[in-house]
Amino acid sequence: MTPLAGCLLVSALLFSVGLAGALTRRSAILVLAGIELMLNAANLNFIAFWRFGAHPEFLTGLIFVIFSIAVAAAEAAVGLALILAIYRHARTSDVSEITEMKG
Amino acid sequence: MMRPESMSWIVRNLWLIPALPMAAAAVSALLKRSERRLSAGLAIGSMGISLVLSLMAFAEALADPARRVVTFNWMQFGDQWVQLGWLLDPLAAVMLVMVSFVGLLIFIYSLGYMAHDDNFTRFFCFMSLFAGAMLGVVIANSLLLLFMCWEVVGLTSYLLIGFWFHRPAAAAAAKKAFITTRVGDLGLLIGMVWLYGQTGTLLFYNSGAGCLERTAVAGMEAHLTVAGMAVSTAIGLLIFCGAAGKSGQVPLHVWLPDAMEGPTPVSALIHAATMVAAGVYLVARVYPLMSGSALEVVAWVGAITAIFAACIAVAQNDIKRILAYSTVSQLGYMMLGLGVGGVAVGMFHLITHAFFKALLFLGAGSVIHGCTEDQDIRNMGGLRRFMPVTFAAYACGMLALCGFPLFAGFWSKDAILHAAHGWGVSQGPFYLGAVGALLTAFYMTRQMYYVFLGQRRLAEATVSPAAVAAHEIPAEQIEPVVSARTGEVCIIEHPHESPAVTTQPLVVLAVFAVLLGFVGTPAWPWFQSFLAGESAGLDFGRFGEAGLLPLMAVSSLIVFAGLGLGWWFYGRKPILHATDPDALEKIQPGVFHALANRLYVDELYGVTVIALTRFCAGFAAWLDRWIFGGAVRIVAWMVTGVGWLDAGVDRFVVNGGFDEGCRDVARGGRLLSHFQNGRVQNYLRVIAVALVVLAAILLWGRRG
Amino acid sequence: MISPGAVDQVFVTLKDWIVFHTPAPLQTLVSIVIEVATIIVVFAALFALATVFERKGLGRMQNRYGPNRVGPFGVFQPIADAVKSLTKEDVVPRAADHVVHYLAPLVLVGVVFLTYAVLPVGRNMTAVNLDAGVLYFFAVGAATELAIFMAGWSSHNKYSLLGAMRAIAQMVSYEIPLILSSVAVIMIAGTLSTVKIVELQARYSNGLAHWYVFTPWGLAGFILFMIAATAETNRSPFDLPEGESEIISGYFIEYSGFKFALFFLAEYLEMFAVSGLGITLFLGGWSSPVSFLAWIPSWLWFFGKLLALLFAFIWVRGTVPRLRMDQLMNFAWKFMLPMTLVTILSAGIWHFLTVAVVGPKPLGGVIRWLVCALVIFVPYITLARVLERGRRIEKRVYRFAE
Amino acid sequence: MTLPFLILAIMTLAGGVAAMTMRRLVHCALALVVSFAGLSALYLNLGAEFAGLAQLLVYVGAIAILIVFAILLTRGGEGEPEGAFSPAGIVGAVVALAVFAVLAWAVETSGVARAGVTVAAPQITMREIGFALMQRYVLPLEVIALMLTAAMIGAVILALREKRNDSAGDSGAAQKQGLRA
Repeated sequence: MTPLAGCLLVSALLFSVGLAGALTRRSAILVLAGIELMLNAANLNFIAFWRFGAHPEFLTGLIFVIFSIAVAAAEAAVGLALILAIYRHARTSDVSEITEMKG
Repeated sequence: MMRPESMSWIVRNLWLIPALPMAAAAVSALLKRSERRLSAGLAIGSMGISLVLSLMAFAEALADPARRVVTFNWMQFGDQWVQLGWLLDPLAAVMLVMVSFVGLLIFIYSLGYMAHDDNFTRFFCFMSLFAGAMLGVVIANSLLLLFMCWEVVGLTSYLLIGFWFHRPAAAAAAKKAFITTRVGDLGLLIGMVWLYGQTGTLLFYNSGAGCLERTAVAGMEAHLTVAGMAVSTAIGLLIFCGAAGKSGQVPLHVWLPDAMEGPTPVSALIHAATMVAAGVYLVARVYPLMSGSALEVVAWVGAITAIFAACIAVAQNDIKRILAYSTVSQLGYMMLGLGVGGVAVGMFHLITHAFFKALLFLGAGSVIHGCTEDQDIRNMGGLRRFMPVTFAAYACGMLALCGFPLFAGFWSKDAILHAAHGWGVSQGPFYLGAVGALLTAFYMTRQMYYVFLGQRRLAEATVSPAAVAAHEIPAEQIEPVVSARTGEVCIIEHPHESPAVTTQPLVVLAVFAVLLGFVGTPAWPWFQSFLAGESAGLDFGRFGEAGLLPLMAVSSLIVFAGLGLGWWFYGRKPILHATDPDALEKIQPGVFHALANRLYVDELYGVTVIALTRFCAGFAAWLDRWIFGGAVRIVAWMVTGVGWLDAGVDRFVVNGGFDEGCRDVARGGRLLSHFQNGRVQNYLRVIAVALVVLAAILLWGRRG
Repeated sequence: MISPGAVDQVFVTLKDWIVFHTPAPLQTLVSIVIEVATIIVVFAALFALATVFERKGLGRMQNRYGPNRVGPFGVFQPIADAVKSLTKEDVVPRAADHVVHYLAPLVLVGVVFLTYAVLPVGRNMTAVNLDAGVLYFFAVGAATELAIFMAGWSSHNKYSLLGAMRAIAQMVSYEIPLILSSVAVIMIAGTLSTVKIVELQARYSNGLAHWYVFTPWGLAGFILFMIAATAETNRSPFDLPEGESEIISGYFIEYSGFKFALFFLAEYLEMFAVSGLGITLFLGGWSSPVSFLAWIPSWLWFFGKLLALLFAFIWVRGTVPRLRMDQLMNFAWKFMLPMTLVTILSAGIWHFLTVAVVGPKPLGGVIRWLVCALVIFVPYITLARVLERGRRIEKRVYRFAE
Repeated sequence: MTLPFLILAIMTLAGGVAAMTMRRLVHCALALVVSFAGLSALYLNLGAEFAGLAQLLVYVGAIAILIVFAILLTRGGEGEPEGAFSPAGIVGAVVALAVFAVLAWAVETSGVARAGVTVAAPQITMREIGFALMQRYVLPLEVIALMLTAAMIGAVILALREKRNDSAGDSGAAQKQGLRA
């Protein structure tokens, strides 16, 4: 197996783990954590393709990951603030109980 | 393009003119509400400097009327640089001076007018932003930059119309203005994109490579598109859409009268003098794009707007609304002038109109202020006695607007009518314009009689004795009378003249309303030749041009006829009570009501455009709920249980019958809607399964 | 006669000699082990020394002797302390989360030691010359917050949890001015490598070193950096997370024996590390301030500066009273953050005020200095006045006492 | 495939699995940190120094702390541990497995598993990254800056919004207590 394929497989596994968490866990925070894991798996792919791609000197994958990390920070901040707001409102952070848009 | 170093200081630093008011707006946006003096000082100071700079630019253009442009790289998209820039030519110079001068006067006027408003700081912030954006529109040498400033102008217009947003009418008017102008701007945007697609640049002038220069325009004229139209014509018409929206041309005029919900200085600045003129200016700016058939459209739209709005103005009772319709009508004249006579004709009317309409609006503001915020002309009357300065200034503005001989409006309107008369395509616009002039004189006379002349009709505002005792109201403004209704003695407050800070701008503007026309008379067409980059000499012989003097005589006659008609209806017998029906209403109640209801355009839009939008929204909602939502449900169903489908099919087969089947399907749908249960993870699961299915299909397909 | 250069490089030479005499396959490993071991030993010893130093220093400031029983002048006190903490019973609360409780001090100490990897303690004496050294320092340092959270949460004690929350909030808030004040240096130096930053400062003109602290933005940045560093290491007057009068001992309240000693060690190590970074960024690292003192070995300069900063820490602790939580947060967000942004602005102006703009050297340099100082000073005065204006000293109201 | 890569990959995955399966939320968060740290080490191993350190700084230094705070503020730290295994959980796991199978299949069929050649790690200096960010990618950078500002404001507003009501409720309760006293 080539290093690229190894990276891709690790990333696929990480993605699936994150997805499994996001699908099964009831705590909204853990769902968010699962999504973060999926995002990280995607980042790993970018890094791997950049590293083993044809033109690493163009930095495209690397820069993409840097931006992606910045976006993830924003996403986590807003997501967690949302969870807090919902928790204050509904007194729970269990996603299977938060099913109403009205409140 | 000249090298920047070789240009004079003012050309290189032309950007300062819009930048200063914008900077003032930015600073006063950060100020606290209590910093009233500072924010007003910033706004007026920056506007004053802008005026000085504008005058310098004007002098520069006078000295050398050649067009000078400065471009700079703005932003890189991939390999291409988007360029922006500014330009100085006589057209821009004239507009600069007009906008900054009128703006400055209105700022000073607002000091008095808004003095008691809580949000004084915010007001000046918005006004400065508006002025900056408007000046940006004027100097832009790139359709993109113009469009950006244009949208800022639209935004501030929205903010200012809705300045008193706690009044539902103001909020609704702001929304209406914003949405209506957006309709036009959509056309402008499409035109802009198309223009970029055709020429690859949005710079107007760029030493031969700009989109308004010969090579680009010739290329676009040679290229035909739908219905045999040249591309340049199509683009010109699209850009005209934007101009029509902003300048309130039929059929997008509906927002302008409603916009009078804003504070009066706003009405004056935005909706009379500058912003609405932006549309006219835009058409003048992209004039090279406007080939014959596009100009025909412009002329016809202008003529129809002129007469249409003038008709409606006849039957309005709100002092500002009359002026608003008058503005729409005059904007129609400007468009007509652009369409039939060229840039100079339209722009001349734009400039003169800016001054006398600002004057009229500010006068109306003064009247409203004096009458304790009442805007209904039926409740006024006889104000000449109480507000002499306002009356005199207002009369000047009114005569200028009517086109009374030798006043500013006379020369500019006459130039338009003359051009329309000589138009080769059709005589229709000329007659429409002439009738419009008659109506203009008529409704303005009506307004004068209602507001200033005759006798006082207001159920006068009573004031409490305590306020009198506390000397809150000057003694000369109050008068004890016996109330006709109750028989008691009460103290009434007279309308009062506004403070000097309000009347001084009026006087200045009045001087301009009288005299400004003389820069563009046929004998000395200085303005027209300045725009064309030539010099003009005084030559009374030009009056001898064929048909000119007779036409002037005819138009004067029309004005006198309008004034006479007005006197006949409203001046002969004084109007005694506020509740009396209008003189016109007595003769033709049906027509009057139709006009008073603005010819039902809003209602027409209500049952057509808005209803259509509602219907579309409803349809989309239906589509979303039933078609797309149904699709989602079906997918969910496929995933989670084929069993239900089986059961449904079973029952369908066993029970037979089409009706039964239908009922089952309905029941199945209801059942499926349980899967639309708001649980995020269900949705996520469906997405994941869809991903698996899609990827599997792709991979399977590629396998061979 | 031994040349100054040889003395300067004596440790480097020694390491090279040892590595040279080991079998080839093991050379990399041995080199790493030597570096790591040196760092651990030297800084742990410095920790021991610093405890005595601090206790005696504080004692002198409070008109008493401090420890003076073990050894001459009490210098062997740390050994006694070490023996005591090693032999004490290690109490773990029953409700605690045992694994996390056990891991927290280890993670903390480990992470802090990791940051030393990029500190240049002398010429050619940097464990890892990373291209992104400063970034590495902050990235690894960020993990200490997590260790503190682990300690606070796993103890299952509300005081420790409160202490941990306070500590994290404080560290997150002060991390921003800490990093931003370094950004000015990074901008001017044009590199993130600690080694290169020091080399850039180790140049001399007119006998004076090019330390960044000699520039107006560097001086302001250094002061801001050290304030933020004090808060970042939870030192007095920012020691709210362990404010005895409120939450007893904060996040390590449930730790005893050697684990407690590890927390203690970590706190001092953090202080050394962040001081070391401050020295590297602003005080010219191992370089001497004036060229005629350059013969003194570089590592002596570094540790001399470190001890001086340590003394400053002790002095501040003995002088300034503890802040309140709201004062702490207001200070970070309303004062530190704007001021660090101003220093960055000033550094940018410094960069563009080249000789071509301000004129030739002696006068131009002074103008440049004054302009940049003004850029910092005016916002400082304005900000201070604005912050003072809203404050009214009122009668204290005890909300919960009535 | 080198040994460090394997170790780091296992560390990352183990952290991820632990984060998604442990019962106490705080443990999950800590396991998540292990996963993030492993990933950042993987980046470093792949020669992406800046991305790795940024990952460490942002994920371990900020996002993990945020998550921990959120857990404590929603009382997840002391509440009853939730059960991870349920029918829905098994379905979710199966779906995730299917996703992995498809992804692995894609990797397998795409040819990178066999054809790729190992190239030397590119030598990228911080300076080049800085220039790339400030020149070619300056527009995205500005957009990101704007977006971060917006996100910050949004998060603050979201987190603050109902606080006023809460404090109003508190003062109401205090008033009631005062009345009772």
